Amino acid sequence: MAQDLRDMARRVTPGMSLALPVDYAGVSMAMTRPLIEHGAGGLHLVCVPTGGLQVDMLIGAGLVATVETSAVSLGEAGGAPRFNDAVRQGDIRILDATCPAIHAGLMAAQKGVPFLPIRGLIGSDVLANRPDWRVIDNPFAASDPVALIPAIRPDVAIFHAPMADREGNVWIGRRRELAAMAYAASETLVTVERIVDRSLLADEMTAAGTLPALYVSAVAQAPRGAWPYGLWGEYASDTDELMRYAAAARTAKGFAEYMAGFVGQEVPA
Amino acid sequence: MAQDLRDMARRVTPGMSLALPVDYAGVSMAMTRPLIEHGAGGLHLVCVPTGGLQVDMLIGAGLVATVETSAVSLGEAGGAPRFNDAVRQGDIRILDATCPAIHAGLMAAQKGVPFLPIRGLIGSDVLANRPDWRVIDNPFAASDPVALIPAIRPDVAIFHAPMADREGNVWIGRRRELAAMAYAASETLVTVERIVDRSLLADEMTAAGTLPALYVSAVAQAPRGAWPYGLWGEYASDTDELMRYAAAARTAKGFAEYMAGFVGQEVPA
Amino acid sequence: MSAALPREILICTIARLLDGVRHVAVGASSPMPAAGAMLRRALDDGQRPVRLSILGSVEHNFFTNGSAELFDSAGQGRLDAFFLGGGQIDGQANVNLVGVGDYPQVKVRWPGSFGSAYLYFTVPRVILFREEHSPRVLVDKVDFISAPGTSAPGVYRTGGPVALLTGKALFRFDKARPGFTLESVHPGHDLDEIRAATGFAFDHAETPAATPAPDTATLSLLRGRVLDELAETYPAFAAEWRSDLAALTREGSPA
Amino acid sequence: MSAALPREILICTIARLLDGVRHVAVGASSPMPAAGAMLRRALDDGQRPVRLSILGSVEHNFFTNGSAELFDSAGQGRLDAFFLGGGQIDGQANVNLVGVGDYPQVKVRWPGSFGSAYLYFTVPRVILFREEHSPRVLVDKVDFISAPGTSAPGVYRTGGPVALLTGKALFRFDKARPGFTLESVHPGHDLDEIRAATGFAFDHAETPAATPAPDTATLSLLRGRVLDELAETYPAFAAEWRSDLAALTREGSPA
Repeated sequence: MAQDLRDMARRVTPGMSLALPVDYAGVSMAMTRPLIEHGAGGLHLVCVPTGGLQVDMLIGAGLVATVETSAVSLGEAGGAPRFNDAVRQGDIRILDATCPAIHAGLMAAQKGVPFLPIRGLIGSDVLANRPDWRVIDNPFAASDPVALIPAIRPDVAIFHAPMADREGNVWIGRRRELAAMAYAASETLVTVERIVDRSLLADEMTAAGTLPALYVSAVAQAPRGAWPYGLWGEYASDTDELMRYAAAARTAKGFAEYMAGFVGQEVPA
Repeated sequence: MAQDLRDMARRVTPGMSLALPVDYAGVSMAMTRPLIEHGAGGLHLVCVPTGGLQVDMLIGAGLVATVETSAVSLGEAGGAPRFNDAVRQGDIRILDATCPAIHAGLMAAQKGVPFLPIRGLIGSDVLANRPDWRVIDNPFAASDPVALIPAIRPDVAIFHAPMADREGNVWIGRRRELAAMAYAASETLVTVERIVDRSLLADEMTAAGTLPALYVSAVAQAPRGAWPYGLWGEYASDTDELMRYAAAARTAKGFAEYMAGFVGQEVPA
Repeated sequence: MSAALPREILICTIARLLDGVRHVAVGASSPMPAAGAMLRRALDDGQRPVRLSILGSVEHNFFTNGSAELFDSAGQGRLDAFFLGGGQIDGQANVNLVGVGDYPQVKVRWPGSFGSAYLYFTVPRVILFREEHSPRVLVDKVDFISAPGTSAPGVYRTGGPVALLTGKALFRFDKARPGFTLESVHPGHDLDEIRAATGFAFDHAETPAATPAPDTATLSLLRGRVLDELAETYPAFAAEWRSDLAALTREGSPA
Repeated sequence: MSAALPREILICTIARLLDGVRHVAVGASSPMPAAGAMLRRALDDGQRPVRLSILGSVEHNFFTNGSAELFDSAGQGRLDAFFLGGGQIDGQANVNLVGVGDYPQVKVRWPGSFGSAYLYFTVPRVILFREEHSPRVLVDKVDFISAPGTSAPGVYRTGGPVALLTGKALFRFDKARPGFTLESVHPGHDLDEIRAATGFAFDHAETPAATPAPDTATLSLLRGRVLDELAETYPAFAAEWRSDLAALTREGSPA
C-alpha cells in the first residue's frame, strides 16, 4: 500500500466523525484498507447522504460507534450485511436521517450557522427518534411548525475524484456534495485517479468543477481508487465484485476472509 | 433590437420582483433597453448581492419602486447617480441588506424553506431597519440570538452568460450565484454570447458549470451583451464607458440624453 | 402483436398515473417506474416535454448541483412525481423503509428512509409502487414511519400519496378519509385474492374494474422506443423482458 | 535605494498587521490592502502559504462557488483577515457605509453596507483602512451603523476590528474598553494634527511612536515582485506608483 495513503489515514484519530459520500459520487475505497490498518476506532460516520460498501467494511472491522445516515445498502447487490447485523446486535448507534436533512446539516456548517430549517419530517419516526433535532414555529407565519437540523461539522471528509493539480485543487465536476462535505469538515482527504501539472483554476472551464485547495488537507494518487464502485465519467461499478462481497460478508467469518484479500484498488489480474 | 429580447422583456409585468447579478458575474445589459421600452414599472429589484449600471438605468427610467441590495455603485466609476438621487428624493424604497443576507434569502428559496439563519447583523442599523427580518434565540443553545432572513423568491431572474445549448442549458462556469438566482426565481431569462449545437450536459467537463434547462424559461443570443460590463473569461469591462455614463447621469437630463443613444450591446464603430 | 405481459400492464398503468407531469424522478434501482416515465415521455412527444431524473444515473441526470439538487428542486415545486416503495405500507399510506420490530434494534433492518421523509411532503404526485402484494408488505400499521401518509392540519405539505400500485391491483388514496380505495384489479387476479393479500382495510366497488390493458399503439411504443431507451440504463431488466417477449411470440405462433 | 514613499509605509504597515494570516480577502477597488497582502505573501514565501482573494478579480479568485463562497468561508473560520473602509468610522469602531443624515432619505448616499454587517463579526482580524483622516470620516458617532465595532456579551462574534490605519496614523482597537489607542504616527505628521483631524477621543502615549519605515530588503521586495504582481490587477495604481518612484530617483540622483 502506498505510504501517502497510510499517512492520510493517520490523520484520523479515535472517536472522530468522518463524512463519506454516496456510492455513485466518488467513494475513496482506496482509503478503506489504510483506515482499517491504522485502526482508529469509535468513529462517527456521516453518510452523505447514504452509505454502502465502505461503511459496511468499517463497521465489519469494528471501527464504528455511530452511523448517521439516510440509508446503508449495497444497491443492486442488496442489503449491507455488516451494517444490518450490527444494528440487529445493537453494536452500533444508528442515527436515522433523511437525505435532505444530511444535506441541510452540512449546509449549516458551510454557512457557519447553528442550524438549517427543513420541510417535511413532521409526524415521521425519523424525527421522533432524533432528540438532537428541533421543531419550532416558523417565526414568519402563524402556526407553521418547521424542523431544524443542527450543523454537521465532520472532523474529516474523505472522497475520491478524477484529478487534482499540484496545488491541491481537486476536480469534482458536478458532484458538488463533495464540495459540501469539504466546506463543512475540518479536514478533507482526497484520493484521485491522476495528478495533473496544469492548475485546475487556470481556465474557467476546469475551474467550474474544481474544489479549491483551501478546503483540501491532503491528496494522494490512487488509480481506480473507487473500485469496486465506479467513478462518474471514468469507469463503471463492478457489480460482480459487490455481489461477491455481499455473499461473503453475510457472516463475520466470511467478511474476515474477504477482507484478507481486499486491497482497495483493482489489481490487474 | 432583436425580437427575442423584446419577447423576453414582455414576460416582466408591473410590480414584479427581478433578481439581477453583481457587475462582474454576468449582467444582461442587453436586456436593459428592451425592459425600458417594454415599460413595466413598480419593479422590486433584488441585487445579487449588489447592483450597478443596470439598476441605475432602470431607476433612472422610473421603473423601480424598491431596491433590495447590499450596495449600488458603479465601482471604479464612482457612485450610482440615479440611485443616489432617487434615495435622496425619496423616490424609491430602499431595503438595505448585507451580501450574505441576500444569498441566505435566495438559498432559503432554493431549499424551499421559509427562512435561513445568519450570523452577524445583530446591533447593526441594517437589521434595525428590516422589520421583515427576525431575531430568535438559537433553539440549540442558551441565550444565543441569531437573525433569520426570509426566503427571497424573485418573479424573474435575468442574467448574461457565455453560452447556451439548443436545449436551453446555460453554461455559468463558477458564477454559481447565477444558478442560485435561477433556483430561487419563478422564471429565468438569459442572454448569451453564443448558442452551441452540442449539449452542454453531454460531457462531465462542461456539465460541471451548467445550469440545467429545467430552471431556464428563455434564452436569447446577444453578443457582447454584458457591455459596458465585462464577462469573465470573455471580455473586460469598458471603464471609459462607465465613466461616461457616470458623468452624464449626474442629472436627469444628462441621463435621458445618454439613454437616447444606448443600445445595450457594443455597436462596432 | 401478442397480449400484454403483466409487467407491461404495470408500466402502462404507471404511465397513466403520470399523465400531465413535467418532471418525474425515479430511484436508482427502479426499472419499472423508469419505464413508465419513459413511456409517458414517448406518449407526450411533441406536445409536452417530460423530464426524467434517474437517481445515480449519469445518462439520465440533468442535475449539476450534486445529490442535494433533487430535494431542492422538489422544495421549489419543480418535481411533479416520484415513486416510493417500502418494506411496509399501511392503510394510512404510512411508509416504512427502516425495519421490522422495535426500533432501533430491529429484527429485520432495511437500508433506511432515504429521501422519503421529505419527498412525501413536497412532491404533489407520489406513487407507491411495490410489486409484492402480501400481508407482510401491506400491513395494518407500519412498525416505523419513515414518512407519514397524511399530516395534521397546519403542517406544511404540498405533496403526498395519490396511488398504490402492486403486482395485483391499483389503489387510489383518499387523504381526507384517509384510506385506500381499490381502483382496479390486474388481469388474472380477483377481489378475494386481493382481500386476503392485503393487511389493511380498503374501500372497493362490489365488482371492481379490471386494470385496462394497453392498446396496440401504446404497446408498440413500449416494446420499441421505450424498451430500447430502458436498455441503456437497466440492461439486465430489458434483456429479461425481451426474452419473455420472445417466449410469448413462440407460444403464440403455432395458433 | 530612495526613502519610502508615504504609500509604501502604509503598505508595509498593512503587511505587518497581516503577520501570521493564512487567508486574507480584499475588496475590488483596494490596491493598497492588496499590495499589503501581496507583500505579506512575499515575506512569508517558503514558510507559510498566504492565500489572497481579491473580490471581483478573475486572476486572484480561487473561489468556485459564486460570490457567496467568501462569506461561507468566513463563517467556516477559513478567512483570517479582511479590510473595511467606511464613509464614517467612530470611536467605538462602528462603521457607516450607507450615508450621512437621517436614514433612509440620507443627504449623502454611499453605495451600501456590502458584506460588512457579516464579515465584521466573523473575520478575526478586520483592519479598518481609510486614507482620509479627517473629522468628516473619523466621527464621534456614525449616522448609520452598517456594522458595529463591538457586540453585547452573548452575541456570537468570532471577529472584529483590530486596527485603524489612515494616511496619518495607526490606531489599535481595544474591544474591552472599547476604544482606539494611537499606536504610531506616520512620518511628517504629529499628535496635534492627529488630534485635530480625529472626531473621536482616543488614548495615546505622551510622545507617540513613529510608524516605522520599511527596511531595505522589504522595500526592495515591495518595489520589485509586489509592484509587478500588483500591476496585473491594478494597472493604473501601479503606473502612478512607478512614476512617483521615478520622480523620487530623479530628485535624489543629483545628490
